[in-house]
Amino acid sequence: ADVEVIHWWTSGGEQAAVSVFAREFDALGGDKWVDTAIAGGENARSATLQRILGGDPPGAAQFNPGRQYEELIAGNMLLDLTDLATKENWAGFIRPASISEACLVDGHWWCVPVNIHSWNWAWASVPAFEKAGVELPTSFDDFLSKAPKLQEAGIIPFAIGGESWQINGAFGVIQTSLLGLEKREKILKDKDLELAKAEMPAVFEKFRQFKQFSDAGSANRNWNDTTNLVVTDQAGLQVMGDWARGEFGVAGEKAGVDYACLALPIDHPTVSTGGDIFLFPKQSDPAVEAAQLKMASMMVNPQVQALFNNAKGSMPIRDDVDMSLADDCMKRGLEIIKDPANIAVDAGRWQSNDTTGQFNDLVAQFWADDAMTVEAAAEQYVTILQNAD
Amino acid sequence: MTTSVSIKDLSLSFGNVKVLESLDLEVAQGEFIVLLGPSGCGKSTLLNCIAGLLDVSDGQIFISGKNVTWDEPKDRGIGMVFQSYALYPQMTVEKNLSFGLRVARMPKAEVDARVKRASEILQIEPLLQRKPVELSGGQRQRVAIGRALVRDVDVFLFDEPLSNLDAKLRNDLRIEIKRLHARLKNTMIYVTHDQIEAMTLADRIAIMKNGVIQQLADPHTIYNKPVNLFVAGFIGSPSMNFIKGDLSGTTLSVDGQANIPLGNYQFANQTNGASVLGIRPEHIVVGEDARKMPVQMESEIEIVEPMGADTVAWTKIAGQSLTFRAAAEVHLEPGQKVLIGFDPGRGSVFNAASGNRI
Amino acid sequence: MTTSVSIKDLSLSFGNVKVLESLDLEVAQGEFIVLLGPSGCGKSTLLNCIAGLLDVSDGQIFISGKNVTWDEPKDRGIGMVFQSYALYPQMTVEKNLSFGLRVARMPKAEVDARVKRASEILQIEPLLQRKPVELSGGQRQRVAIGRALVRDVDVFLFDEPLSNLDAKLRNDLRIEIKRLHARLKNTMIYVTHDQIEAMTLADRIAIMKNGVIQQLADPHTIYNKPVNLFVAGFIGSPSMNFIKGDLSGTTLSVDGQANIPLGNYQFANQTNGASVLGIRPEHIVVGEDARKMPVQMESEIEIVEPMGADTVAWTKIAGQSLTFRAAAEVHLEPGQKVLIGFDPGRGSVFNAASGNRI
Amino acid sequence: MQSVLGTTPMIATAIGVFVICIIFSIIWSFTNSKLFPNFNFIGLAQYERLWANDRWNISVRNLAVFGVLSIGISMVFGYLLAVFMDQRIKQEDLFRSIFLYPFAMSLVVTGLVWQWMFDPNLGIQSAVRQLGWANFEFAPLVKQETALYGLVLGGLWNGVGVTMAILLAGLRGVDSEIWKAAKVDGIPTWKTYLFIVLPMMKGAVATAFILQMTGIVRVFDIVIAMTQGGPGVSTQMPAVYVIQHITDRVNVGQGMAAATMMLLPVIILIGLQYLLQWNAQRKARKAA
Amino acid sequence: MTTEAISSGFSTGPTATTGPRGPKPKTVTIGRIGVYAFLILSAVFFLLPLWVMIVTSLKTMPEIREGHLFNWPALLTFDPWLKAWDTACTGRDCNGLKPGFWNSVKITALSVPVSIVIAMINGYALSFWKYKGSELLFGILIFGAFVPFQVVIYPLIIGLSKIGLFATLPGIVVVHTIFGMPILTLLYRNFFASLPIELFKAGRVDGAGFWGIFFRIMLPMSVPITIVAIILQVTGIWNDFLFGTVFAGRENMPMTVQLNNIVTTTTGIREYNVNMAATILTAAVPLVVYFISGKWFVRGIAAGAVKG
Ligand SMILES: Nc1ncnc2c1ncn2[C@@H]1O[C@H](COP(=O)(O)OP(=O)(O)OP(=O)(O)O)[C@@H](O)[C@H]1O
Ligand SMILES: Nc1ncnc2c1ncn2[C@@H]1O[C@H](COP(=O)(O)OP(=O)(O)OP(=O)(O)O)[C@@H](O)[C@H]1O
Ligand SMILES: [Mg+2]
Ligand SMILES: [Mg+2]
Repeated sequence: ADVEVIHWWTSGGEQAAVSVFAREFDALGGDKWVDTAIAGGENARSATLQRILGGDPPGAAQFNPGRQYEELIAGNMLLDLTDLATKENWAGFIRPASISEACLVDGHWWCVPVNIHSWNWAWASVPAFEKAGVELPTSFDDFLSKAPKLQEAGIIPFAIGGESWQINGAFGVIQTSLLGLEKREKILKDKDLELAKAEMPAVFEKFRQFKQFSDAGSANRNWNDTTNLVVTDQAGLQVMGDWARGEFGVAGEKAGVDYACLALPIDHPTVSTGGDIFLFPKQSDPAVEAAQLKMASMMVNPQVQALFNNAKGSMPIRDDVDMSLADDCMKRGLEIIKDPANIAVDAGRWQSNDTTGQFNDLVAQFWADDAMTVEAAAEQYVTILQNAD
Repeated sequence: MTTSVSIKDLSLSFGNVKVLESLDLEVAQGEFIVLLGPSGCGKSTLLNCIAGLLDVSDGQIFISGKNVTWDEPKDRGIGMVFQSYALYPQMTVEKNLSFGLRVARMPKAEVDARVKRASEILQIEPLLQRKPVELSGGQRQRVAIGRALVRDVDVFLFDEPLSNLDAKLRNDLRIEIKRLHARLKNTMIYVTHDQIEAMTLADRIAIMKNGVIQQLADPHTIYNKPVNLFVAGFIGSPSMNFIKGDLSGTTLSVDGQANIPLGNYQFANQTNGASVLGIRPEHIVVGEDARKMPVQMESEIEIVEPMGADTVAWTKIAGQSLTFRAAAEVHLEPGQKVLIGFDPGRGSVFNAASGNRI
Repeated sequence: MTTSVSIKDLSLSFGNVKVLESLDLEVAQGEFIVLLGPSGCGKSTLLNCIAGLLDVSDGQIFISGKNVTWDEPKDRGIGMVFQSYALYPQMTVEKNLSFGLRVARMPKAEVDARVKRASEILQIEPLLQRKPVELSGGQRQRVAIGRALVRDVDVFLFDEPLSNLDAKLRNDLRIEIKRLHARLKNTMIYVTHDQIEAMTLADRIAIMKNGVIQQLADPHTIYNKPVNLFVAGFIGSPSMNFIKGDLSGTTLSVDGQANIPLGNYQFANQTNGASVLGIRPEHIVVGEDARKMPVQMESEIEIVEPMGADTVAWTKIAGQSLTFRAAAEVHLEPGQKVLIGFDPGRGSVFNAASGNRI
Repeated sequence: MQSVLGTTPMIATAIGVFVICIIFSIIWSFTNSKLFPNFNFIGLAQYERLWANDRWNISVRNLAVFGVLSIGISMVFGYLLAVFMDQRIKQEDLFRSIFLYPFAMSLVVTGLVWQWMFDPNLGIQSAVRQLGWANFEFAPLVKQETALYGLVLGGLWNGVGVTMAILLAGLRGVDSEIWKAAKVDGIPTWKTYLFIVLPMMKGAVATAFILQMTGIVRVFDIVIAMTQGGPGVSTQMPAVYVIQHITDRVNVGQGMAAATMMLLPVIILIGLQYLLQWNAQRKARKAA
Repeated sequence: MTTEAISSGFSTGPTATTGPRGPKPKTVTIGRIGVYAFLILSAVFFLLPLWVMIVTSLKTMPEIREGHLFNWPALLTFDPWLKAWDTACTGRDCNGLKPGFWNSVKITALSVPVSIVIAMINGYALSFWKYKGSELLFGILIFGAFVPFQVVIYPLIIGLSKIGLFATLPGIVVVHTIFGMPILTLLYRNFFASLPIELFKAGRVDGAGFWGIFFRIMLPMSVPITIVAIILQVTGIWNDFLFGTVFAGRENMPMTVQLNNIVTTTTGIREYNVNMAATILTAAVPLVVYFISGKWFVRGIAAGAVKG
């Protein structure tokens, strides 16, 4: 049967990755991968939700781990993958365990995690730091102390794009490194308002320090144009997810020589469990349902995982795959992920999109608006947290 | 005399505005009725009611004896000609003429025959393949008439069919319509505010004001025996002279300055008091002829308007202005003192309060 | 006589279409000139050239002795009144009158004085604070005249100022314009295609056809001594009767059926051959009076049009149709045989080929 | 009857789509609907949250500024263009096409292109700097204070042509005798255009106005393409707020509350107009 | 002409025919220069983005990264155009814009006439066949022109899926018809209101009914305003992205979805030259429509839209 898959993988590298899935699925025989690409996660996800509502659900749909689909689960609109997962013992090999939480709800599997993307990276231009005559930073504070030197050398110390998700991503990383995993979880997961009240002003304070080292053109800048500043050694450092590596690769840069990837926090690196998952909306046709199950199984298959993640530049969801093709940066990531203590669970697991969105708005506003005080920002942060559901 | 169109107790309002109120009108078979009145008096509204283009608020309409009050326009046996011609711009003359017939699914041969006949009558055969934009105003109007003609109906309705044309053409087409009526003998109801048209075409004229028919009579009666001040003033150009005065018995005393004896005026129901004597400009004579008239007076000429065929002069008597018409040969000039005279018996006397003829 | 407006050798073309060609016109100080002609003959075009609203192709225009050919309209000392009134809809009457003056930075007191004077003359003081939509057609036209009046100019130009009004109002305003001219004594150039207006208002009428002035003369001459068939036919309503025949000496032989002696006609330059005798309907008399006329004949009446004040009848002589006018009292009806007569000396004779008066 | 039948699609759309949608929007705005609309009523909570929200308040203010500026400038600029096009210029066709073509581009494309033009490193600023003016600054989108004006400019580029076309059509519809009268009165051309002709073009102005209003109230695409609401939340718009909440933020209740607030002024405006009309009619009736 | 005017100025005739004669000599006034300067400057403003799009689409990526947005490409390349049309990836498939083009044509070709005809009927009924409540309906419709699309999407999805039109070609046509209706109905209503009512009356006397008058008299007369409507709808529908993704169904995804796939990317590489080429290619159809019929646009608007 045909299985229509909605996803937002439309760029060159992403296309290679999604092709792996499609090829492998078609190779299983009998069934066909029908591709519906809609660029932009928001567009693709809305289209999926609206199509489910309209009674014309796709066979599979890409999402990010989070709570956006929890009503679909509650409304019994998704295919229950528990039997398959039990049979194949997904719980046994999917690691870190925390990423399966996105799909394993109340003992039932409702989706398939396919990869891990971590935000906790800083990308530095080695020549830029050389030019400024300083070593690569060893911590955020260290970076902030060296930034003026970079500035003197005509280099943008801190490269960031103005889209709110970029700002918020960087903010999250800084927050994690300042608070540590434990406090972070207390605040974001357990909604410990007191702790937030106590800790968040410092985070905002720190975050604001970075702003003076960014450039005027940052507003509205795409992340890859920002990365390009690092690639071309115009900027010193960018905090961005592991997908930024692709930009360096395309430009023919070599890790360690032309650029450096710093896992954050540098003293005690963690990996955040962003990434992609696939939902399988319920279908009326049993043949399609069978195909959906086959597809789910295929996605976690070790060989497919290897091929897919190598193409995508992301980390696989299981240990036992061949990632020998991976570059140094990824290898370092794979190293870190081995220890469950290094896992920073994606905040989207704990917060609704609505709450995340409000945090995004707040952080973006704080970043752009110098008139907004640290106290005001922290206060709003607490309010959002308080009202979060 | 059979009745062709009969309107009974017709009322029509737009929202709260009453345009027609309890109007009655009987039109005989083959009669040419002209509805005449100032702008906005409801002439077009009445015509549209007859045509079925407006829904009446109350009353009934009969055409050829049939109650058509609720019938569609096409089923009423009427044809209509509009002021703006209302030709279908995208169709040729022929298509314009045959449109209604084709809509009614009439056999092609019959359609052609009718179009042929109508275009012969109106002499528009050479124009059949043209579009309205390629026609002159007069030709357009003829086509518009043709469109009514082909429908072969009992009653023709005209809504100011000539008022978009220039004077010369208007004259010509007026004659043509008259000839057409003489030839076809249909009933025609014709709206205009041109009195020449009304006078020359009508068998009877209905003078309307504010949705009420003031007088319905043949042109001669309307002109010479208007029933009230409005009709008297509305008809005639230059318009009737009105001399205000106080009537007692058969003497009209004007401002105490002059007394006009109305001895040979035939009162219908004489009432004393404030009255108005109406006298038409052409019934006032000047110079030697004036001496023969029952009423004579000296007066000074103020303005002279030579009209070619005749001359109109303006003067004053007892402080009230007076117009009279003289032959073009009579020499008149402003400032000149002349003797004028008239026969009140040819005039009309109205009660000033009610405005009605007495 | 000083010249007020003088047009020399004026030509104007729109692209390839020549609308005016080598036109000359001299207008005396204080004269009232009417430009009369069929639609599209170039009347408005000529007026716009005088006003400076159209750039001439060739020729010169002088106003009050000054060559204004290249001057802006506002510098020509003219005021203009338009058919569509062209009032500024969003301004009150007062603003409409004063706008031009204020734009010219005239002192406020002076502006007020002029507006006051103009509105007194035109009796529109009570309307000063209204907007054009709140005025009747006649009032609007008066304001439009006022706008020319306040400019205190030597020459007034009118482009069919009354043709949007109904008959009654047209009559009234015509008189007003006449009074205005009598009072102000400005030069006025007035475009119309209504001959009554032309006849009554003009000191001299210029009859135009295809951009050429056919005849420029006082109304009496135009009416009684038209220079060619066009002018003869254009002026007069009902229009002049034309009897085609063959002229030899002083006898016009009509189709061999009748001979009309033209003994008492004053030829200007007699030429034999195909000719046309023009005779006005009001110069044909009927019944006993006809016996006194040099030409008499029996004829049968075809159509009768009672006009109220008088009656127009249609008949035929020697196969050619003839209209005549009789008093309303004369009883005429279709089919009736009557004796008609006329005096050819009051008619006009034209050469059929050239159309010119002979 | 035929008429009712013929306009079934209109009836269906007006009642079946707009009325029902609006009613449901209003109902849902009182619920805590998330991904799927539900009927768990929570009173005015959504509205309280809405008006306590910085971003919403900024959005409303932005819309007001954006609307007034866009319509104002578009009318002025459009009218100027129309007036200048009316000067019997050569190549009128060419100019008209040039002014109109941006309307054929979608707002997404418009936003994208202008975002580039305004990019300090890529766009006009850097181009001018490369010409030698090293301190030239023109990058409205990167500053909170100016980003909104950048949006206005992009929107104008897209829509002014249509305003121009409508106003030009209106200009050409003015009675030529008015022009002549003004010329004879010695009124300078610009005054004629401004004080006489413009007030006579109510119909054209109204059409242009309605067309723009619909675009402005719903402004979304161009914001997303140009600034995504940034820097910060300085160019957020109500429609963006509504749409984000209905879709990605899966908070339909909040989105609908915002939508209801957006429709409120329109309802009031239309109601007011009906009231005025009714009043005028009543007056006319009294006068008659 | 001017020389003639001058020479006649010097002639010393017997009459006073000296001074200006003939047409006023045309002098280049400051005002005139100003008019052209303003128009040309405006034209530059309107053309600049198009210029940027074109030159960018002809540059190579390295050259784009250097900046110089307005410069003509140092190294002219047409590859971006080929890629955009033929090989750019829009998900798994890498066939460029090509496949969506025909979908867009299909959607536009169906939606434009349907939406226009329906709006035309509305305008016609609202002008000549008013019924109780018709004005109110029109008011609601105009009101609907201000409703953000997404607010209406949920009920529409539910409604359309109830009648089985969700995610089908007829479904997207219905959606475009609904959202085009307010403005188009307004246009047509104003247009028909400006026609002489006598035409309608004549039609009725001739026996034509609602449809007869519509099809045989009014429809052929509404060419000018229909051109305006076509231009508005072609651009609107062709450029639509939102409704296309939701209502068209997978097989009918319009070109804009693919354009979006090429141009937008969250975490991928951006190729600006390809983006620009794709953008121009996508805008080509409405642009062509403009350039062909733009001349009639102003006239069409004059025929209807400017009446109050
Ligand atoms: N559709 C309408 N709605 C409201 N009032 C109307 C309507 N049509 C006509 N009227 C009013 O009805 C009255 C009569 O109008 P009608 O058109 O019958 O006048 P008329 O005598 O034909 O005038 P005219 O000589 O100007 O054609 C006028 O006062 C007019 O304002
Ligand atoms: N702007 C123009 N372009 C081309 N031809 C024109 C223009 N204006 C007038 N004409 C032509 O010039 C001729 C004279 O027009 P003009 O308006 O002067 O006539 P008119 O005598 O005033 O007629 P009317 O009595 O109808 O007003 C007409 O044939 C007309 O078609
Ligand atoms: Mg009427
Ligand atoms: Mg004229």
